[in-house]
Amino acid sequence: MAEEKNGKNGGKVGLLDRVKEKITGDVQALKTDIPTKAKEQIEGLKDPTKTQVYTSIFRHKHDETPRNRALGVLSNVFLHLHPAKINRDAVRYSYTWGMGGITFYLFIVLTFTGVLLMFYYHPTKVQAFRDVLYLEHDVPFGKLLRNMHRWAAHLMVIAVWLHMFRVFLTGSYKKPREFNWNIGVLLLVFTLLLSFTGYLLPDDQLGFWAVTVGTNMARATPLLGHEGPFGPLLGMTPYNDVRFGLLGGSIVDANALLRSYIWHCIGIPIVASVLMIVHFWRVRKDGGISGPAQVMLESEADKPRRGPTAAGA
Amino acid sequence: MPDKPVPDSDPIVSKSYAAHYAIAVILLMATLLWALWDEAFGMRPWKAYQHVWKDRYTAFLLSARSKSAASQKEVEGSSDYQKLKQNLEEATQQASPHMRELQKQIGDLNSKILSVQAVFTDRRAYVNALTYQIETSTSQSSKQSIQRDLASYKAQTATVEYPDGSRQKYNFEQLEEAYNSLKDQRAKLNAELGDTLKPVTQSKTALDDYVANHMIDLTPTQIGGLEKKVDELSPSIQQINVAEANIVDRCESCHLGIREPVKLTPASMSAKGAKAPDDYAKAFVSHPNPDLLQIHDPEKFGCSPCHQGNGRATTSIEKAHGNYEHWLWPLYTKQNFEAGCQTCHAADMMLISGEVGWTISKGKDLFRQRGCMGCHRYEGYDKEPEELQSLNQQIKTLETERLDNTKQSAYMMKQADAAESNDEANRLNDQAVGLRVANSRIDGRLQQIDFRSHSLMQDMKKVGPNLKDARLKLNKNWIPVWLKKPSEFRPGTKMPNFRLTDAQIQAISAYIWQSGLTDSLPHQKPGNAEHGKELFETRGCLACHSIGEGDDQQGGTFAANLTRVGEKANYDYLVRWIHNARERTRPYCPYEKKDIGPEDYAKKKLPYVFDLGHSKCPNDGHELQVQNMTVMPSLRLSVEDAQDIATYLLTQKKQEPSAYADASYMDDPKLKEEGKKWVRHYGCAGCHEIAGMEEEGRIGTELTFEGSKPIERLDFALFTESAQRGKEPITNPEDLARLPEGPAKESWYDHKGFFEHKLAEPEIYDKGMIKSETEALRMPNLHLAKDQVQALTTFLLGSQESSLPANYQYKPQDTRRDIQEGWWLVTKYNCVGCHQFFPGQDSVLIKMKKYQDPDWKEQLPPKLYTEGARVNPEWLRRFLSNPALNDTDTNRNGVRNYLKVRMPTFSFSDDELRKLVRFFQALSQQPIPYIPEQVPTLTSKETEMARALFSSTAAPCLKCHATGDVQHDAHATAPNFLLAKERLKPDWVERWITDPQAISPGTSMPSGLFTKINDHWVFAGPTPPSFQGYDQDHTKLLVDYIFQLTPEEQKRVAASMGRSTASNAPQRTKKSVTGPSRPPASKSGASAGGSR
Amino acid sequence: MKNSRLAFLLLLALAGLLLLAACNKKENTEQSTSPSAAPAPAATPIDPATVGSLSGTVKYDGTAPKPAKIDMSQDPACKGANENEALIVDKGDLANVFVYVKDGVGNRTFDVPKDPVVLDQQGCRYHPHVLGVMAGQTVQIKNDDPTTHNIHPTPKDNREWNESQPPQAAPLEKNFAREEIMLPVKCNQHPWMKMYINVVKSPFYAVTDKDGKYEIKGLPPGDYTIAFVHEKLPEQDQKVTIAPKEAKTVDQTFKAGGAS
Amino acid sequence: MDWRQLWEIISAPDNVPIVGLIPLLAFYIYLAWKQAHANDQLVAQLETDPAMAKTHHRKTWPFKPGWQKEVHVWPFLLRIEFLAAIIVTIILMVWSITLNAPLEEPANPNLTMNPAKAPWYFLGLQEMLVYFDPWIAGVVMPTLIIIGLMVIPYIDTNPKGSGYYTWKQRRFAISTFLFGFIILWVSMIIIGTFIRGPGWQWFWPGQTWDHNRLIYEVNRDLPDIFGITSNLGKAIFGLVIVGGYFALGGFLVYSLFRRYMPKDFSRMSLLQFSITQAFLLIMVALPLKMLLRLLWHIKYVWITPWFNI
Repeated sequence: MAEEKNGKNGGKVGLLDRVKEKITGDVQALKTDIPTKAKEQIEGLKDPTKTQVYTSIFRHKHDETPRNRALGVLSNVFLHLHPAKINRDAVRYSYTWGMGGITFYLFIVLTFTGVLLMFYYHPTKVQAFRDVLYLEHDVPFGKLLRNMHRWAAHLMVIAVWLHMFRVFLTGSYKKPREFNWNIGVLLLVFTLLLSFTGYLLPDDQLGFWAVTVGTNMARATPLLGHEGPFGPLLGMTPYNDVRFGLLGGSIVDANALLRSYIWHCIGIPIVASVLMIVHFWRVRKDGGISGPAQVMLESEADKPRRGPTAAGA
Repeated sequence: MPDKPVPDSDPIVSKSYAAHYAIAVILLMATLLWALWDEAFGMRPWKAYQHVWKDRYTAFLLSARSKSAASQKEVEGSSDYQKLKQNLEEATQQASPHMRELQKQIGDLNSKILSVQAVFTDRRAYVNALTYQIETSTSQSSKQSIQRDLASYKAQTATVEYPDGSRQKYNFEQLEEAYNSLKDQRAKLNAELGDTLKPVTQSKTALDDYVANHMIDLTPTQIGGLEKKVDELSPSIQQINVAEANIVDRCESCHLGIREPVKLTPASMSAKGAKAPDDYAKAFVSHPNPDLLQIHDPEKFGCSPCHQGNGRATTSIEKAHGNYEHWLWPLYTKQNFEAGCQTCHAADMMLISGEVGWTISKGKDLFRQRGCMGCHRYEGYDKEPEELQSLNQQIKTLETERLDNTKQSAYMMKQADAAESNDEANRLNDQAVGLRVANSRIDGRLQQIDFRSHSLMQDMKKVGPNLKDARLKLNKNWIPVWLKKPSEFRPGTKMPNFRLTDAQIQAISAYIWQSGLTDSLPHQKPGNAEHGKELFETRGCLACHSIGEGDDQQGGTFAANLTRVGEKANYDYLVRWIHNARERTRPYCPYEKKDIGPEDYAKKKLPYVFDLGHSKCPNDGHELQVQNMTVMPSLRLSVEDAQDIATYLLTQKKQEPSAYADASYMDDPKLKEEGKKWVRHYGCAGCHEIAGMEEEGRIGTELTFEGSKPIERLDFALFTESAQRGKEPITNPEDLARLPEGPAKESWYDHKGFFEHKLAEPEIYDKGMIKSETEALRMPNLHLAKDQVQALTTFLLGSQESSLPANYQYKPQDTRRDIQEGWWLVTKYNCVGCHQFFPGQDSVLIKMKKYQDPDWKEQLPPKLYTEGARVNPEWLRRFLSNPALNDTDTNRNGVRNYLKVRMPTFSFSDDELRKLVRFFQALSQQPIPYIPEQVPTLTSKETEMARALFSSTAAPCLKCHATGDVQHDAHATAPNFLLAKERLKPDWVERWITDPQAISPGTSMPSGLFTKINDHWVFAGPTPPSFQGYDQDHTKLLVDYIFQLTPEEQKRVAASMGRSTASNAPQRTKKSVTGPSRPPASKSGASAGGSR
Repeated sequence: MKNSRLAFLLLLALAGLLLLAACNKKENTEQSTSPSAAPAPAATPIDPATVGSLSGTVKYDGTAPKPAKIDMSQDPACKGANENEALIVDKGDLANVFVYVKDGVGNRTFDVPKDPVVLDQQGCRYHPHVLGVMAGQTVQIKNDDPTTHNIHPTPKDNREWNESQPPQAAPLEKNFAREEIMLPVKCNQHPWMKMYINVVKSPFYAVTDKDGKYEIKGLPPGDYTIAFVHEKLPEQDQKVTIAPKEAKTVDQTFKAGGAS
Repeated sequence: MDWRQLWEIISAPDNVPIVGLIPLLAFYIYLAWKQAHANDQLVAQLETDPAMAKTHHRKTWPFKPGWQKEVHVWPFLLRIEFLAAIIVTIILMVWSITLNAPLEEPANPNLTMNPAKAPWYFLGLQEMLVYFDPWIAGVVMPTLIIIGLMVIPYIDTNPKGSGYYTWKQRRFAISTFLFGFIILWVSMIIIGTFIRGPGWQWFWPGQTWDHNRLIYEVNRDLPDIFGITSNLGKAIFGLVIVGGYFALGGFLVYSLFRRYMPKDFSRMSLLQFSITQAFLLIMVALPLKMLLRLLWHIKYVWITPWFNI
């Protein structure tokens, strides 16, 4: 190798010199260019909101101009569930109780903790209980995770009820929100089902018997249950009735565990999410939240309602 | 609202939420921190334990180290150590010049190798690369050209510059050779170095070994190692994980000292200046029984299989110990921790370790001796009836098979006769013959089953006496009194209290009385009560029976207390019973389910004889039960002796038998039916033989897995709440005293609480309930003491369905199984009443007051520590089946006829004999079958020398050993040598005579007869000149002599020892009460020694 | 589970308390633990200037049966007269009674004498018949007979052993670690050969001679229980108080009939 | 009074939500009532003062003309939502740290829990099992509840009270809903949780849950009381009673509506009214059936070979 190099280099001295010259020029330029650029950079960083990165994320300023306040909501994928402006009294907690929002927030918490729990859980008869023990004893924050999931689920049920209670008391289901009320009723049912399907998953006595008691009622489904009215007449037995379909067997066993796991983690959440999207969308489309509206006098009851139905529309 | 003044600024727009947010965020942060803290510390209490452990253990080791250093200094001060040390120094000195030289050479070589290696590896890499190209090149021409390149490259020389500056040129082959030869040289030198250092390392090891062997505790170096380990301990969960058995135990996260090789007590682990050990100190102790850990390696067994608890949990003590509501396996309490043994050792009667004082063993024993299995099935207990049943089943199947075979073979032969070809006929005939042979095999099987049935019938025992004999043996009026409350009449009796009403008692007594046999017994002559008393106290009756009440009570608790036997027993029956308890009034045929009488025999014109040799039913040939189902053996007493003892026993009473109230209602036939109902209801047939109830099943629940029954299945009846809240339902002070930990103070809503209360007062769960007579709980009160309740509770707690894999269960198939089976027999027949099987285990006799006297101590039955190694198994079988070793002269001991205590005849079945012999052999690690060692025939000179030893004044063997000479044997205290040949194993005898105390501590045979000189056992006393130059073991010589001893030789030697017997025989005729009198002087024993 | 429930309740209560804005600080009521208990009082050294002594005579009340002669013809090597030594009474004086301080020395410990106590076998008898020795002290056992003996102690609380000692063999040296009174020693080959060793922890013991006399020296002042033990008779105890330098006489009488 | 038993029931981890639900409900009912009362007062005031009605902003909260009628969601609504999220998080975390989710023994099909209870939110239905056959309590009733809830917007023709709390303008609607939610749903849950002990027996709070308690109870069927024995007779009798209940009840509802809520009645179509009637009657039938059972131990009213009611 060394011999070769010598041989080649011999005739190329001129080229080398030319290269040398150019490099010297570049080095000179470097000395002046970089400090200038650095200065510019520092100047630019002084106002980070003007950087390209910043502006690409936040597409408007965050000063207190009405436009930007509105944009803050409208240009945010999460926040644009809300309108830009709402009825001034709708921010009052005493009216809304915030239960809808809390329910949604709990749903998010449950999704988050639930996904983490899924990392550690196998829906099999052998593993399930052990996994819960493992969660409790081994997984960092596992116990907290499980506790949060459990209690958030309970809280969510309560929050849903209170939400419905408030909606009824403020008459918010009335025209034009009839349909959204129905979506809400379905969401209530799915919330309960979510909670119920999760009950069995630790595979302990509590869940086992709660689910046994719960699904035993399905035996008595009219027409479709083997103990229900007309069920036997239709050929229903413990092995083909609706309960069998729910549990994947005639008793609460491995199949039931798997089924409730899948319903709990995939089936119901998807359906509920879809319904939730519809629910939120309809809230907007039906004119935002119903109130607090202006009180209506008896005399106005049978007349067409004066003015817009709600302040926000 | 409208009335309130309206503010000027819009409250919705102007209101600030800063404060709300501030508070909320602070709270949120606090919560997050709390969650973090909870995760890091709140749920990890073991961290604090590890922290404290580090401090305390380091302090402990520091003090241990100074102690250890002191004792090491002591060891180092010994002359042996100094000698070894000097050895080491010398060896080092000797080796060092050569060693240094070698080391230098190796160093030089190393650098040389390095310089060659640098060049060589570079060139080799290029060669390999070229070779690869040749191998993979596809065209022949390029192959050749590369080959040429390679050849020329190999031929090129390269310069190697050696470290000494010299240069050398090598081509590739030379280079390779140089490199290899240098390496060879280095290996050679290294080997040489090793050889040179050998003496040094050897003496170093010897020195280290010496220190290690002579320090009782750890050496400072070892302690230093521990210190380092503690120092390096970083907070982490200490976990044992056995995937195979799904064991995850983190107990050692807090119990850090469990496996430390030093003894840690709560006191030694307490903080400095602490008054009492705190929780930390209590948690840091080392395992109280490290030997157990040796055989149960925690890395395999973990902790929870024995102790239970929640091995995974680390969040709190309560959780980890499993002491919370929903954990099915809470930690066994201190009082019951041995329940854990049952997890794997359910099949063991005695825990193998050969240690005494195990609560669980006691529990098992109680379960058996108290007849619990009469009502409750328990896997492994009282299995004979079940086995018999399955044998009957087998017989049926085999008989059908045989019938089928006969038919089939007849059919085939018929076919063969009509076959078309000869081949076909032959084939069929062969098959037919095969079937006939199979039938003969079946016959063999059946025969074996018959033998087995015979054995099983013999082995089947009942805890209680045979009530078919009630009429023959009992004082009629006594029966109702006994049934009322058995412990009243006989404290400590096994017969429990069934809480019977008077009506029930009358009915039951009537049934028992009327269903009893009415055969007549031979009339017995009255005996001598005084002699009876002596026999009773010395023949060994007291190993099982006791006499006297309260503080006066002496003897064993295995069998009945006989203090008031005179009030209930019939003399004639008692004599028969003492003479041979197994003698039955009538044999029982399980097939016909009736007692066979003389009329049945007469029908077949057979003599009315039934015993183990005549056990076939005259009616149908089935196996008969010809013995009483009792474990009481025969002491081989003469009828006269039996009469004497019976006469004595009948004097044992507190009131006259006639003083009992008249109970003539027992003859009322109407009561009989009522009585039958109650006898059946209470399951009396579980423990007694009762006419008409031979086939009754058990009335109680199976207890094999009682400990793992869900708590909800244990019926606390009205006391669930009381149990949960720690209220004590038992009020009867007698029963209250049975609770091991006294009246409940805290919740007893657990298995332990349930069992303890049930055992202390079985009817407790009926309390407050309104139940009819037949519904009430039937379990009788067993009058257990505190420790007995505790032992049984431990046993029941451990009776769990194990989740461990099968290979964790202790179910050995080798000699260890023989040991297991043996213990079942040993406890069945109470061998431990007289014998000791391992040091520390006290027999009943050894603890009796009488045997504390040094003279009576010699009268104790032999210890069986090494019985299997001592005796020939074939001889042992013969001895066990006939301890008299004689068919006619049976009123004596076969081996030690100088003992007053009699080795009884248990009439073991063949099966049990087999098990016992195997047991003893296995216990001493002896192979089976035994092949006797060939004892060499001695030359006449050797015989002469051996005789000299045998009769030496320094070892006067025949002074103590029996010779068969009646007068000499009067004060013999050891067996006759003539038995040795048949009975003993020579190797054992040799070990025995060198140090008998090591084999049977406390034996009369002294140690120190031989000393070891130059690896040979040499007689310790003066030896005749003929021994000069004899360099064999003197012991061996003596043993060979003993094994060739003839009666004539023995007589000769005895005579030569100057103790011609008659003239010098001790003239002791005075009757002794304190000292044991010696056979054969039957009634007037000579007093031993000078004591009186 | 219960703990967490309790924690939850406590938390609720705590929240309530905070709401009430009660700011009374909780006093730490727990006292710091007092320094550890005083160490066990050290044994008071014995002041040789104040020690007293104890002596006396032990009597036997009643007529003792004449000691039975022992027939030693079983072993021709056993020469000389021998009689049963179980109860030796000479004019009412009882020999072979072991006298020792059973109680009262407190927790004092004493050095074990370096000199061995000698037990001699001569004429197929043990000399002495009753021996006192301190725990750990060497007992030197000699055999002066032309026959083999074996020495077989049958203790309750010490280790049992049994060693043969041929004629002219070197003396055996043994010791006993634990206190034990009237530890029987016998020879299996000569059943009449019996003696008793008494192992005690203090040096305050004596054996009565054939005149029934004993003396215990060097006793520091104090209250003591003195025990008189005879191999056949029930033990008798006496309480005495020794003043400084006092030479106290304590006599004791065994009643006949107590013999077994 | 068995305080320990009471404490055990109240502190069971899964019962804590119900314990929390009671004060929460009370608080929110109070909150709603307060606003309804204020609104009702405002309405009353405005009804009497038409002039004021024309100018008034018609809310109970203060308002000045210069104030914005609408406010920006950001930040005025979102700040409250975020705050709520933080507070919920805090509550949830504290709850989760201090109270562990229950985990009992591994499932054991051979060991029945006594009492075996459904999750707390279904206890109302489980309680109904006492009074009705499973097919009604477990299947028909939940279905009816869902359908009933869903038809509410379509049968409530009262245009008033939309978007604000009121009582006087919606007396019937609110009292019916409260009856359904509080009496028939929540209190049944509370009974199911706190009152029903082993064997699903009635234990008053503070009574010890005795597993051995036995209660003698003979339940009769209504036809039996009237001495009807034949199956056909029973079926016809039950049909008559049930039909009669619905016929008479329907008429009663009609007359009450006509008398007390003529305006609402006039606004309703026939379908709307008959659905209202039906659900109202079914709802009232529940406590009636419970009373029949609790007071007169009547098990079934209508017995047919296929089903019993």
